Amino acid sequence: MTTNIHIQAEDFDVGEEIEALTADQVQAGAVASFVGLVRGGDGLAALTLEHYPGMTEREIAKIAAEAQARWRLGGITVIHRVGRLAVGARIVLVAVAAAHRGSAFQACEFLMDYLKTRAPFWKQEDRGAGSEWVEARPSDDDAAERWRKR
Amino acid sequence: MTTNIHIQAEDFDVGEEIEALTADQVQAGAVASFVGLVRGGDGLAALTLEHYPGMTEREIAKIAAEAQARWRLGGITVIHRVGRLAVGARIVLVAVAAAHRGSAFQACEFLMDYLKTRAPFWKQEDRGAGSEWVEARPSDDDAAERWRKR
Amino acid sequence: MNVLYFAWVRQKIGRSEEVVEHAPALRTVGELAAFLRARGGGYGEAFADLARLRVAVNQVHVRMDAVLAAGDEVAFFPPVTGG
Amino acid sequence: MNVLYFAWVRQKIGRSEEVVEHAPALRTVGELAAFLRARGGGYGEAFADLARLRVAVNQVHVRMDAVLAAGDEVAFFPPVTGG
Repeated sequence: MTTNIHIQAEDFDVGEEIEALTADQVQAGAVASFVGLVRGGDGLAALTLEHYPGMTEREIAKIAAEAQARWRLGGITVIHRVGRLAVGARIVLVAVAAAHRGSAFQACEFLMDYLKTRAPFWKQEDRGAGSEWVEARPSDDDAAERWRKR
Repeated sequence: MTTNIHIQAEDFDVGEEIEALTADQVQAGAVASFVGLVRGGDGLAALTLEHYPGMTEREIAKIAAEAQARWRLGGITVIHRVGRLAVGARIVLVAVAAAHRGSAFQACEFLMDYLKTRAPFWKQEDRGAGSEWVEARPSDDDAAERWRKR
Repeated sequence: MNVLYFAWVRQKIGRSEEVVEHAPALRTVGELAAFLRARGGGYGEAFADLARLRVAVNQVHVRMDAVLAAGDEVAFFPPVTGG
Repeated sequence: MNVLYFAWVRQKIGRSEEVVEHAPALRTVGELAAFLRARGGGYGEAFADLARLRVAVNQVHVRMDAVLAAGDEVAFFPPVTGG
């Protein structure tokens, strides 16, 4: 089981990352993945992503270890970009390889829910006229919370 | 909302397909996807996929329309390969674009569950010594069944 | 009617497609299956246990009690295993 | 102790990092927050409502009642919004 965690300004290649995750693993029959993009609308021009270097990697590693403890996974890749990202740009990739699709889907959603509520990233919206910090959404806390009840 | 359905012998490029799904859609903040691979083990050399041309495309189009009716989606891509596929080869891609991750994940899982139980494909396992048809798994029926109760 | 066979149904019968004239005695899919089973040999094997078979008429999943009409495309196959 | 600020906490305070000497009066994170708020100005604004803040000690999420030690790395920031 490999865990790849990258915090970077650069873009990433989704196909390559997914392929690398199963390259040496004939036991992996399933890869579930999620790509988050900068969603346009309301005059949004770009997002600027700030993070807490060091803690970000630690938190994501903890979340990945928890996913691995809950499901039998073949590999996890988490890539999160920081810096200024224009509308339509990729922000995040979470990809999970597993023997079967149920585990892959659940672990991928779990990782995203915890990433949203525990990894120290902050988004600032640039609407041309000025920039504003994004408020945390209670629905993200609810999404993470449901994993506790299982 | 675009729906792309392809049944083909050729391999596909996961990154390109995911990118194409959101190319002109600034409203899509989320793409959930699933890649199914030929899982090795027990001496398996390859799978041969047979399908019912015509009905396959119709069934997948129906499943996609049902997903679109349940969630507001930006786009759906389903690619399913047929013919002989070696261990490690990609079999299927389901990718769903949506404004938010909850809809994208749910629709992607819904599509996979229904694809497994309704689309007319049959897998034959080649273990060198001979080939055998894969038996349908009750767990796949259960996975599809849970969407009815919602 | 055009009758299609897939996967092990096709292999047991030894062909993938054939024409069967629609007749009053073949009112439903189940009656067509019984008619084909009565041919014995590979047909007998393929249709031995109808619970193991699935069927589509004009490319739509139906049950064994679905009513047939002249010109229908009828397909017999095992439970699907794609994805 | 090294004290870090992120996002709008950093902007209101006007710096991203500073050293604050550990002292008996700064036993918990909450006490450190109150001490910083008392400086007024940007600090007063940033720490006006502790319910809007989150905190980490040595890069681990903690609550305001977490106990501090000399050499700790303490970070104040808004609820996270990544992903």
